[in-house]
Amino acid sequence: MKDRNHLSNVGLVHKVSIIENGLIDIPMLQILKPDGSPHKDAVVPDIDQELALKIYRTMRFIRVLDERMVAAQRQGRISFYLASTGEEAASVASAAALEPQDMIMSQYREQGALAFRGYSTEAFMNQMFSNEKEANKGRQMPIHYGDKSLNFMTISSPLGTQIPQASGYAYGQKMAGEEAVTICYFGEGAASEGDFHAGLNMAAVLNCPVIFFCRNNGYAISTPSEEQFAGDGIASRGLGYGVKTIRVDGNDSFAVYAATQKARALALKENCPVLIEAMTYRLAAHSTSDDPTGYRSKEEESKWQQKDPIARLGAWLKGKGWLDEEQENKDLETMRQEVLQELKRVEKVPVCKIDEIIEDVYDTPPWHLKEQLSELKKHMAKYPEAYPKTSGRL
Amino acid sequence: MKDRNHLSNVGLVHKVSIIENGLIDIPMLQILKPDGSPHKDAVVPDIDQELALKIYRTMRFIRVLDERMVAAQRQGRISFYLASTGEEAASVASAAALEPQDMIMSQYREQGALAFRGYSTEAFMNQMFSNEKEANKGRQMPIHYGDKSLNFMTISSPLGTQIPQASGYAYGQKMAGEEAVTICYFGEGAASEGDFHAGLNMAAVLNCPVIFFCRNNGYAISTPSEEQFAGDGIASRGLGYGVKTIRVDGNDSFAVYAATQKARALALKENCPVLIEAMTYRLAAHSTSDDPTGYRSKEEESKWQQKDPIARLGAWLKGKGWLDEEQENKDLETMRQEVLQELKRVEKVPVCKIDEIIEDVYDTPPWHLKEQLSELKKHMAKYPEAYPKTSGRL
Amino acid sequence: MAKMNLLQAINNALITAMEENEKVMVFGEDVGHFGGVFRATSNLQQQFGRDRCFNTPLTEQGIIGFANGLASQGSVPVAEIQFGDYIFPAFDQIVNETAKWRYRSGGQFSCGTLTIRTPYGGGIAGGHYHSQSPEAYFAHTPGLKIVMPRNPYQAKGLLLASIRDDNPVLFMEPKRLYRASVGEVPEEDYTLPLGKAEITKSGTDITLLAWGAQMEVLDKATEMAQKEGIDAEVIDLRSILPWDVDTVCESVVKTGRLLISHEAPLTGGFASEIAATVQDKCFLNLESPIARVCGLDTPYPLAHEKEYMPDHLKVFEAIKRTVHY
Amino acid sequence: MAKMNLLQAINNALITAMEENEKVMVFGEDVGHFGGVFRATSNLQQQFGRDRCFNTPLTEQGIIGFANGLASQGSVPVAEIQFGDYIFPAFDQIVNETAKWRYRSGGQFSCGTLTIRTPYGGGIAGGHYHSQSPEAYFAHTPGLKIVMPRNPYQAKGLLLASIRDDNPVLFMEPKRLYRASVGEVPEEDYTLPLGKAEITKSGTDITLLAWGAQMEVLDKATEMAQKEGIDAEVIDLRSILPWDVDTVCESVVKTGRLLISHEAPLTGGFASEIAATVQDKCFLNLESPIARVCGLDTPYPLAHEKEYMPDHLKVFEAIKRTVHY
Ligand SMILES: Cc1ncc(C[n+]2csc(CCOP(=O)(O)OP(=O)(O)O)c2C)c(N)n1
Ligand SMILES: Cc1ncc(C[n+]2csc(CCOP(=O)(O)OP(=O)(O)O)c2C)c(N)n1
Ligand SMILES: [Mg+2]
Ligand SMILES: [Mg+2]
Repeated sequence: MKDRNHLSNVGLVHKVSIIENGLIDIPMLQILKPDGSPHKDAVVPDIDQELALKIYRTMRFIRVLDERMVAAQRQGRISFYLASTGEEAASVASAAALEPQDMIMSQYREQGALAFRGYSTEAFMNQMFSNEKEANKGRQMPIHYGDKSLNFMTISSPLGTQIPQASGYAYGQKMAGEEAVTICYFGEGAASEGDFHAGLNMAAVLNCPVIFFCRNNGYAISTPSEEQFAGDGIASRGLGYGVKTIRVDGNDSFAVYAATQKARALALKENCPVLIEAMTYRLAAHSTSDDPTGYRSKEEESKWQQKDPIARLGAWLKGKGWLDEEQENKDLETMRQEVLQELKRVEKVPVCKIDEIIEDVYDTPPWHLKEQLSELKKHMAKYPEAYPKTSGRL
Repeated sequence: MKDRNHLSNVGLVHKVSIIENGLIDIPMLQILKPDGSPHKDAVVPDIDQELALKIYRTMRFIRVLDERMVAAQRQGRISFYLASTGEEAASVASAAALEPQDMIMSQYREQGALAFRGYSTEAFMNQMFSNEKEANKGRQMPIHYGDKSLNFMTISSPLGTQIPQASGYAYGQKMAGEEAVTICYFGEGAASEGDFHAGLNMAAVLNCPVIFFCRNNGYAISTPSEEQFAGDGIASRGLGYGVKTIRVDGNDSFAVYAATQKARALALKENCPVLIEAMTYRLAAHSTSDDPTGYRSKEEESKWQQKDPIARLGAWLKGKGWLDEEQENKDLETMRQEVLQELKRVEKVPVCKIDEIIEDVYDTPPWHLKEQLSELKKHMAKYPEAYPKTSGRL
Repeated sequence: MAKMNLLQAINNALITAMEENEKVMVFGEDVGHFGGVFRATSNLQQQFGRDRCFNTPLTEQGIIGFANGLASQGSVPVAEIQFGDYIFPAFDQIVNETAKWRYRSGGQFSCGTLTIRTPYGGGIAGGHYHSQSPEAYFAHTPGLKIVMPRNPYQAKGLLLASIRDDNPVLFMEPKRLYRASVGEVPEEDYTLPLGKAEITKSGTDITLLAWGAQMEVLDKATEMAQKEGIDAEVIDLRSILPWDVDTVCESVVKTGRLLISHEAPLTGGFASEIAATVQDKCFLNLESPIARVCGLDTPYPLAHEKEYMPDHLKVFEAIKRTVHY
Repeated sequence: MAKMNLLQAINNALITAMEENEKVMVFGEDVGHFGGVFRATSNLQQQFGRDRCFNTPLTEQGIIGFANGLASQGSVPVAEIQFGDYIFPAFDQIVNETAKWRYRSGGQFSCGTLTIRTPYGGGIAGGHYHSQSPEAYFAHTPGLKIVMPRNPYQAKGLLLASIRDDNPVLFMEPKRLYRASVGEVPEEDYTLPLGKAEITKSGTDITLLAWGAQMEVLDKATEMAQKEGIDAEVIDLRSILPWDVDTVCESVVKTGRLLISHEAPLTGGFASEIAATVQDKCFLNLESPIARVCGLDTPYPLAHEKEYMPDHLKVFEAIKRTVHY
């Protein structure tokens, strides 16, 4: 047993001295200015044309998808949607800095990360329509993506729960000797949950190679961040956990990329968690169930429209001569068409057969679930018109 | 609707910059050196002889009580006890800086605060023996004190739960216009619970006049603090919440007193929470169910024995000429006698009548509880010897 | 009297309570300026100020912890949990703290003034986490009261009674009916009794028992059964804890048959407690087994929501099985 | 075979599992170097290293959140919650996450490898917060298995089966018996089936059903009843979820009578589910109401612990009432 002295490194004062806000300054990493030109002393990350364009196009795709799905919800074709407009760089550019074997555990506004990994338009549509082709069998609401083949953990609604889970997942990766980390996305609102505290503290103490990526977009539904916390954002909490922390401009793809790349390297090399706070703004409504005019002004929104992450990277790409504007506009049209076509095609795909209702509760359905299913099927056979989605395939 | 810009105060960097441990230094307030002499540049708080002696004597009383009750548990006279040896200054001197109208919500190792408030030896014994004279009617284990007349909230075992509760209590005091604060005690172990995070964050956002007083005594049962957190103690978390924070030497009564006095003034004046981290050491076993030789060395313990808070204040008092050693030794003997006599007397007091078993579940017992009680009493009347503590008084 | 939907009735009850007693405070996620994601707290902040109606940070354990402390101090908190599915992070604060506060302190302190409001239930395409009916999870907890209204009139009267009752009350609102259920509600103050069931239709052949949104389903099934000559007695339990055993048993003694229906999964649902109690108290009166028509023992499945729900057809079939046993 | 107490049997099962599979990891508050406050994990850190047996920070929601993630990654976590009374901060992680993980992902991911161990129950002068029996709180949750052993032999066999089962298992240990219950336990590897009850004594007059520490109480009452000429059949349910309806109903068909006993409060306890199911399935066989002998509907009271408990005398009286109905 080694002797401990938990005071050994503490300095002394002899008058009451108060530690408070403003004592430290947590600056924000910005590489590209809002106009797309790099800061003079900035180090632009080593990104080749292919990757830069993949980031850019994924962001554009997501914006197209978001617009289209919000419209589809208004038309009553899907029940719910949640857009990430204005925050595309945070999820796309961070995912770009990862390797495919890294696990992604996300909140729900990180469709960009998923698209970057290769989730197809068809897969998006299958999920949105909860149909039988969806990998999660349509059991959750739209936007609760999940794809094992892409190392993207199925999303669950209760906020913050994925944070300690990510610590555990990363611990398992480390124990298995994998060259992989876990990235965990969450909002600044979710960071108020007790699970946030548990997850960061455990990751620090148990040396888990996990990247905690907070999208601080200023709002949790209607609640502005100043009614969410009184400290200096989420980054200022990192110190309290002894977790290395980086704050970035979440609307700057290069800052996000550079920070995530650095975080991944640190996490792997030192077996430690890293916290990234990406400062951004939720330009979209919280979801299709929300109307932000009840809690914020158009002026505020328009200020942030000027910091658009897609335009910023686009300007840089143009400056670099990597972007053919005409071609891009054609591509955009193609994307729109593709989304629309897939939507139309997929909305006809049926939901799973009713037999699936008792699958995956356990590894195999126990007797009581089989009994419940067989009673249900008998009942449905009696009233087929009442259960039109499934009664034709009993 | 006022426009918000949650980035307005953030500075920029253009290279990845990492915020990490060591970036800030949270020093510890110490007024008296371990030998009892004040530091040269220290401001000794304005404490008169009466108050200084009251702090001293309360600490001595608690040590006597702790020793006696641990022995009583070994003899099988009580089922459980939990001593605060070595940590007396943290609870006694902090309570001394409060006003009687301030609410105390404690963890379980703050018998010093309770004694300072005037909880009698008899009351301690009633609680320990769970008898009918105890204010809480003997429903919880020994050491779960509570006394409304002393503004000392009844303790509950689940750790950390009192932290957000204290925020709420303080909010209520503020709304009622009371010149009062709430103090909330907890250990560095309990500070890992999600409730800690919730409580501090809510107090900061909702402007609650509450003092969060953490006794960092190095252990949570067998778990040393380096397996509890990786940051710089609990104080370093204050910044993350935007909560004013003071770290003190928990074995220095004057430092604890001065910090708490300052915290109370701030909390009242600015309607804000204040976090105090008192650095101390649990010289006692965790409880009578614990044996620390399984997880720490005698050497480590003896180092801390030399920092004894009672001896430190005693030395200062002697230096000041306020302490008559002979008299004190007599007083100590009197205390011992009193504790022993009360113990002997109180262990004969019966537990509550069985009718109390259904009281206080609701404001008045509903029909089903009355039914359950009447069946129970019939049963007990049939087997009186099986329920010896209550069957004689049906 | 005014026509109100269920949300308006709740909003009206909150205004009534806040006007009457300045110690009443309403808080939770998004309940402040915005008036809650369902708008149940609309205009309260505007009318009563930010101190008495406010947003909290996003932490259910914190909301209830804070509310417990506030209640024990003597204020009258009405805390909102945005969805019943998100009440579980507060489970410890409710089950170990709220419920045991008075008992553990020998009656010195209590959380009696606390009311927790939360929307529950399915039928809104909400899937796993916007559809649960968690009442049974709490009904195993002495010290709590649990109340679930079926329509706007009941909602106002029961909510006002809950806020004024000196015991902590979990008030669960059928969100499917928030806008769908509209009815006449007195604008003046009134309360309805806690712990009392209500016979909404008398009958002789079978007793049908449910609460909250499920009452609509019973009504439909009752009509279908009536057409087949089965005359059901229908009871709204209203209070799940403590529950009104007398009214239920009196009815069963009369009809000889009992069917209970809830959306929550069958196993361990509150129907089990009722069935266990009634088979004991009415053993000699029962002419057929007590039937339970409930959700399946699975998480709440979005794509198969219709099939999952204990709808009027399932209830109707079970009525026939029970009557023709 | 070796004589072991219940703690030793559990320790032995953990060693067996950790030796067999290096993915098995054991963690929780104080379980590392110290071996747990009850010493169930003694020497595991010494034998298997700090990476596979470790202390966690003091956060139950964190422990289970971490364990969920670890399980979904493919490791085999055995997480300890120090007392059953302190499992509630993890309620959300267990009920909303662990239990629904497989279903919500269409079987792509799961927490099947997770086992949660926790001591439960009273009779140790523990009062409110070291005595609870929270099994019913979890039994309303599809996706979980719940297992409760009655003695060392059962504990080892059931714990090994739980760790290897590809479903999350809540394994609740009767702490009153940790040292008190001693018996022969094979040193080699063996498992006992999950989901299967065990008839520990056959009889003809009444079926007595319990689990965990309450089996001792049934045994005592059975002996008393025997002296009065009542021949009881005694069943240890062992698995609370999913539970073995067939074994219980077959017995009730034979005896015509059922008594269920648990320490947890009566209302909403798991006996209610069993009674509700059995009255349905065995309606025509029951000769008297199903009896429940349970804790009172109060928090667990220290000073009146003896009076509160469903002891052998209460069970004995209820047996007589049921048989002579
Ligand atoms: C435990 C829990 N409580 C409440 C909710 C309801 N809810 C869904 S999203 C949301 C706001 C989240 O805000 P934030 O974390 O900042 O993410 P953002 O929406 O801004 O991306 C709330 C309160 C939930 N899903 N889970
Ligand atoms: C929610 C909860 N989890 C676990 C426990 C068991 N337990 C009691 S005391 C303790 C250690 C507390 O350590 P700390 O907060 O540092 O206080 P100290 O004992 O050092 O004063 C633990 C784990 C509990 N009481 N409540
Ligand atoms: Mg946000
Ligand atoms: Mg400690």
